[in-house]
Amino acid sequence: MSDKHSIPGPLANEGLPLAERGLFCDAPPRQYQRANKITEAFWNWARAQSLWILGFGTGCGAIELRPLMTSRFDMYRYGIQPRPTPRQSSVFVIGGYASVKTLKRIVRSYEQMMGPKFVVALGSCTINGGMYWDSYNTIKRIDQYIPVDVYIAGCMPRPEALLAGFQELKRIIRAGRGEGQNEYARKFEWYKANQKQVIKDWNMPDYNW
Amino acid sequence: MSRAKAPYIAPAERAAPDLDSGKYLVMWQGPNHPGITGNMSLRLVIEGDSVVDCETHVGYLHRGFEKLMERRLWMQNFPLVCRIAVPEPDFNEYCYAAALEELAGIEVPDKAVWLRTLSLEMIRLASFLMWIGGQAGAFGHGTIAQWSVTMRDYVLDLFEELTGGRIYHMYIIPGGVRGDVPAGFLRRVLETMDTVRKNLDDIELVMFHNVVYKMRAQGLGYIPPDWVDQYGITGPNARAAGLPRDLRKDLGYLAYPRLSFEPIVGTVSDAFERSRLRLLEMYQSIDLIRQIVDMLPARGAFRAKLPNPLHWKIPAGETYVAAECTRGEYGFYVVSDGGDKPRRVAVRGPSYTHGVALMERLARGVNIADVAGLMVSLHTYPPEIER
Amino acid sequence: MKELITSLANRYGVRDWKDLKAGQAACFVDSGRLRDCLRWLRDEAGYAHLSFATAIDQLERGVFTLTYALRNHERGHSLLVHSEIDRTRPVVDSIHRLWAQAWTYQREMKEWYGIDFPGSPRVDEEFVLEGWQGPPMMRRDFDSLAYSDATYAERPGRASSDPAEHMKRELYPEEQA
Amino acid sequence: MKHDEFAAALAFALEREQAAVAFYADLESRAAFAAQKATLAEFRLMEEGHVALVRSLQARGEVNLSATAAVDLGLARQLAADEPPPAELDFQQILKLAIKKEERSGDLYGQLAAAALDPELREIFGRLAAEESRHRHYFEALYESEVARDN
Amino acid sequence: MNIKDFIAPFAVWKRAFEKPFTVRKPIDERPGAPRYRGFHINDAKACVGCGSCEAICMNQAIDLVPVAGLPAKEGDSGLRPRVDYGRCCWCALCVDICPSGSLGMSNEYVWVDADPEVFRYTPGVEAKPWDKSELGYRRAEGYRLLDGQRVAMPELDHQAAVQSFLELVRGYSRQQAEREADRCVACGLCVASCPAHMDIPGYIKAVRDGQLDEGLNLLYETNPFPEACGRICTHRCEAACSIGAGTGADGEPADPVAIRWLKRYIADQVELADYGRALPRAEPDSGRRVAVVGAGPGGLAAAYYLRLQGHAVTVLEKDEAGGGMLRYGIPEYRLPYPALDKDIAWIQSLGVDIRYGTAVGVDLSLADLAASHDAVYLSTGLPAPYRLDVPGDDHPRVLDGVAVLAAATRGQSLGLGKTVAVVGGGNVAMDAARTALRAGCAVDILYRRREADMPADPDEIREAKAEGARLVEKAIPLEVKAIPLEVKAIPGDPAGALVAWNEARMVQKEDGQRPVPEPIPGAVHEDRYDSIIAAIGQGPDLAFVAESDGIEIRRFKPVVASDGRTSRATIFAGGDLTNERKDAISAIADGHRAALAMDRLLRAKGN
Repeated sequence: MSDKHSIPGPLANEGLPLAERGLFCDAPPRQYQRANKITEAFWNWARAQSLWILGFGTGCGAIELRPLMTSRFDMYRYGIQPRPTPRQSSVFVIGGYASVKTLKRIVRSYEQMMGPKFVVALGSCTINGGMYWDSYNTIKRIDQYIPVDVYIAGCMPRPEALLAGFQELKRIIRAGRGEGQNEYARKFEWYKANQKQVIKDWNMPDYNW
Repeated sequence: MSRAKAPYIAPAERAAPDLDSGKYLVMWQGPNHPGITGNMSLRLVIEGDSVVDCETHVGYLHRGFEKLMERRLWMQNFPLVCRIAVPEPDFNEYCYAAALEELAGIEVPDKAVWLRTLSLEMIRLASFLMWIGGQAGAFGHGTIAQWSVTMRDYVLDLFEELTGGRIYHMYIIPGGVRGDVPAGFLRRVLETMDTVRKNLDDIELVMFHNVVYKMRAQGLGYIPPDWVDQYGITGPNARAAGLPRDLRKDLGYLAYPRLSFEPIVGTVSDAFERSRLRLLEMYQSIDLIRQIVDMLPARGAFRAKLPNPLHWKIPAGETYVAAECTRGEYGFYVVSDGGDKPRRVAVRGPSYTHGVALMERLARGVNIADVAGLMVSLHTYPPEIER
Repeated sequence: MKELITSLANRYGVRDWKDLKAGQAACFVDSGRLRDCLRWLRDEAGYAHLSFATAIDQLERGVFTLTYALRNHERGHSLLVHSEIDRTRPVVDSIHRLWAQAWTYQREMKEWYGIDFPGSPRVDEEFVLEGWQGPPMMRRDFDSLAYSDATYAERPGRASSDPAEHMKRELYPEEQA
Repeated sequence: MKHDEFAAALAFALEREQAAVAFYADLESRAAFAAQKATLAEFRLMEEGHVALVRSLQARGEVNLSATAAVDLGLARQLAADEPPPAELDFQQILKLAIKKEERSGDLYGQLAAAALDPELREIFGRLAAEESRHRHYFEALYESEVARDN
Repeated sequence: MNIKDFIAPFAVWKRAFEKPFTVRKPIDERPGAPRYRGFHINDAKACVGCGSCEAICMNQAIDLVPVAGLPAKEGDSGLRPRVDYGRCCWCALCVDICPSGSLGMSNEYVWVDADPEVFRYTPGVEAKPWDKSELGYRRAEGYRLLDGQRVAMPELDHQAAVQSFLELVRGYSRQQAEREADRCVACGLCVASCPAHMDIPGYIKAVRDGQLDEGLNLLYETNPFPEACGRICTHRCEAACSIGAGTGADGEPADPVAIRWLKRYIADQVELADYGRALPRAEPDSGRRVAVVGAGPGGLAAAYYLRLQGHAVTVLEKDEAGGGMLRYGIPEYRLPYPALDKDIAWIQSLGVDIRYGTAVGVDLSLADLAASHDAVYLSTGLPAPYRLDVPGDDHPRVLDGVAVLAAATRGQSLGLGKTVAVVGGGNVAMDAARTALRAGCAVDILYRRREADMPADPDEIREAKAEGARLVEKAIPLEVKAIPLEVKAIPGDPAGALVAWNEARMVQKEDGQRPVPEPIPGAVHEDRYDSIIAAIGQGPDLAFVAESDGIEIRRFKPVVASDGRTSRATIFAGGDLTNERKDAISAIADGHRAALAMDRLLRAKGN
């Protein structure tokens, strides 16, 4: 967590009323500091065993999470479960297309999630716009706005494909390649600029953690 | 009677509470909230633990369908429309196809009429099954969803077999349907119906004879009968208030006039009555599916010949085609200016009235713990509100 | 039905009645008499259910066509009431007191077409959009693709060839058009 | 095989090719228009090429031609021979002349091969016959594609 | 509230003893349904690269990309669809519309990757694990988005047709034409196959939209013989048409779009008097003079395009009317003279001067012509018939096919007798046979190879047979013999001849070459015919070109560059004389190309 008394960065919550700026932190995110190799490997193993999904159905993809959460596909046995708030979650499933209005919430939710955090993007819409490629209200590439660890092809991807995606994510985490969070910190200004380019009424904090 | 929890209040213009008074707290529910169906949010003003005022905020799922449809060829809209209401794509497909057929003067083969009816009735069942899990879950009863979502999945398996898709079936294409039933399919439909029915019996027992559910749902979100027209309420929400309005009967579209069923009507439209009525409609759907399987013609064309989809022009005209989906009146208003693309397509989703205007009204006076249950009891799907 | 057509014509100058299909008709009324006409239809003619209300941009003619779909449940009849308003001065009477959900449709039309309904609750608030700075997007002169291309980044690397052009390049490049 | 037998065989072949050159040259000199003349000249040049080929065989002292005969398209046997050639030669007739000439040469070498007692000599004539068959095939194919298109 | 409401919920517990719903290994145990719309597969060999998939795709998910090892060729653009799974919505409309039926979908649905750039591929070209998938979405039987059946062309029935020289094909009505034009997907595969590279999708669109003036204008951009070509073109475009690449809803091979009939429809619908409304007029006079030798389609096409550029054009024609083989080689029932006259009349209306009855080499020499004009175009065609080349082919009853057709054109008596043998399998043979049928003869067509090998248009063969011609396949003519006196017993019987022919079998002698008919020893037949029409091919008559004209000729063909230029800079040649195709449309294309090249030459000279 960043230090509240550090010098404000270049993006100091300008979108907020003056009175509210103090409610949020004012420094950009920092990269994760790795522990020694053995400890880190153990942690990665542990992280991979408990993927807690933020229960935020951002698009049509949410509909296939329902079967996954229930008895037929039962994702709990894989250590995957939904959580109601970003603070408790480590995996963000972007369920397809994201309208600008939702993107705003996606950004905030992503930033509020505790690290290490990972993003799984579903379907065509997150890769290159999908069937809403010419819509005025949906973005085409989610990776312009938040880093993505795994993509799952499909429209919609079936629950089985989602499970395959989570297994892949686990492999990535175990191998220590789940770098999304660090990437976000590294290219923070680039991400912010992209976000602000499409979210025209930027009225939220730049630093959400 | 315990249902007096929500006394009758005439719909009126809302008086905004004075937020500066210090009596109230503004609380957002959604879009990221487990009790919200789909992706929408409610701005609640609460006093203590009861809601004083509710404002709905929609548009998180707005993709601009109606604009996009004006940019696409008539046939190209066929894959697009089903995305408007994710849990019930087939109604979009049917309404769109039927509107085009009406405007272009195309006769749909009888076999396709039956297959469309089958498809619509199956998705009604699947959609209700998904809803009932949510309804029980909203009152803290998680078990039901474990059963019902699986039952829905069994129905989706049937769809997958018939149409090649689980969620987006893209089966009802203008002119007919895209394929005949596979060998042995009808037998599997009947088997699945038996399984679902058996589970519905269990659900009825543990949900509708459950003291917790009864106490929380009864009296919640009471809709007086005279609101039905005032708010444009349709479907089970209206039928629960005692009005026998069912477009399957009233419009007599597809093969419904040839099936035997009666609209299911309730007495007092509150959350409990509405959910009980939907349970009965699930039984009704199973019955209708069995009838359809019995009467489905074995032979015959399943699609009429259409012009080349790449330059299909539809004569100028307008039509409004509606069908009875699980939530009520689902309709497509299609206007053609004689060109190869629609001039205007407007989609009328029942959630639009139930989920926004009615929800804002009904939420007043409700305990915040019941807001989710109330919303689910209106059975709304946000994607069809904002399109 | 004849009776209805005659009284609508006499009372509100309703014209161009057209039976679209069994159980559905369309008619046209001047925008100034629209609200009264709808009220009469609701109260006196049994068209108590408002299915939806929407607008169509007739860019070429410089008007918006408003469409109100009413249904008479007793008669099993639907009526599409049309009215036209000037595209440059798109203002029309609000019907939010006639139907309790009408204000949502009006809010939608305000946001999507820029049609104003004075007095309608929250009509100036954003409806489905947020932070939108473009023109009302359902107007036909708003180009969704151009906006999307200008606003949202696309994944690069796509290119397509036209078969006829490609074959010309490959098989008879020397020939002029 | 004796050396002089080899020399005699090749001398015979040379003589035949030279006669062919002379035959085309004679026709060429009597050609009425440019098209005739150009075609006859082309065929004469081919025959001159064959003369050079035989000369090179003589110089090398061995016949290293392929022994594989070309496919028989059967035209030579079907075409009616016009002897002597008519004055107004068109392409069909020139081609036919050429086919017939190559056929006769091939037949002759074939007969010589059959008559030869020495296996090596038989081999030489066999190879010469094969060579002529390839020439024949060339003209036959030309006839098929240019003249008998519709047949 | 009763006691049941407290007890009933405990019924949940009975489920504890039931078999759980849970699928043990979801990823492995649940293949997609047999119809599942999974990832795309494409039979790259069957695909013709027409791009209908790209056109129908509402997501713009499909690009057509060149593929190594698949060169463009007639009827195949060499492009293949590349799918972007950042766009696809798995609706399978691409599968439904695919004219060749090459596209399908596997029932495979798991594709996970950390790299978003990988979700694009060319099915059938880039190997994927699901390429061999047997299951997955295919079009249902009897279901197609495109109509595989051509709008039937109204025709005279064969019984009636053979009674007269009335035009067989009636032409489309407006409604029929628009319906047929609707079948086109405007892929443009046909354009490359047309020797003249006509804008086929363009004029078909004009038919669809009812813009016939526009259509006529498009036709004349590359072809001033739309009436003629609309009837007798060899329509290689239709062989290339993607709509004909697969099977129709009935499982039968689909019909290509009737491109030729649509061309005819446009030309037929616009009256000659209205041509001026649609078509360009000639440029102001350039002061340059061009001579064209031969008023066939190629010569007149060259004349038309030269005249449009403002050059003075004189066409020299040895016959008494224009059109060349279109008039003298094609029977009236296929190309009525008024239609041909209409095409020629428009060309003449621009100021092209045609001198009939003037033979170069007889009435004036090529050298004179070249001296008095700035450029000369030779399009003399192939007027000289090749002989049968069997013993006895000089028998008086052995007639030449082209001569028979020309006699029919001129209205002369044919004197064929009652029984006719036509030797050959080309269009001339079919035309001669059908002309003989109309003269009341019984007709046998003797052909050395099989029906499938015949170079004639399949329609012609079909119609000739339908009209009553007997096709004798694999018959090698051996000899024509006079009939011995003792056989000719019946007095008044016209003098016929005996045809000796040998039954053949087809032998594949060389790989990659077509099989060769080989006589079956002993299977020799002798049949008597009143006339024998030889139609084995025609050659050029180049007697008018002297060596001093300086035109290089090889094997009876002037040597020309791709634009028709001979070795002499101001003399161009084209049409049947030089090209391999030897059909009207190729001659027209040659004429057009040469006209453009000559125009450049003349303009360069002017400066």
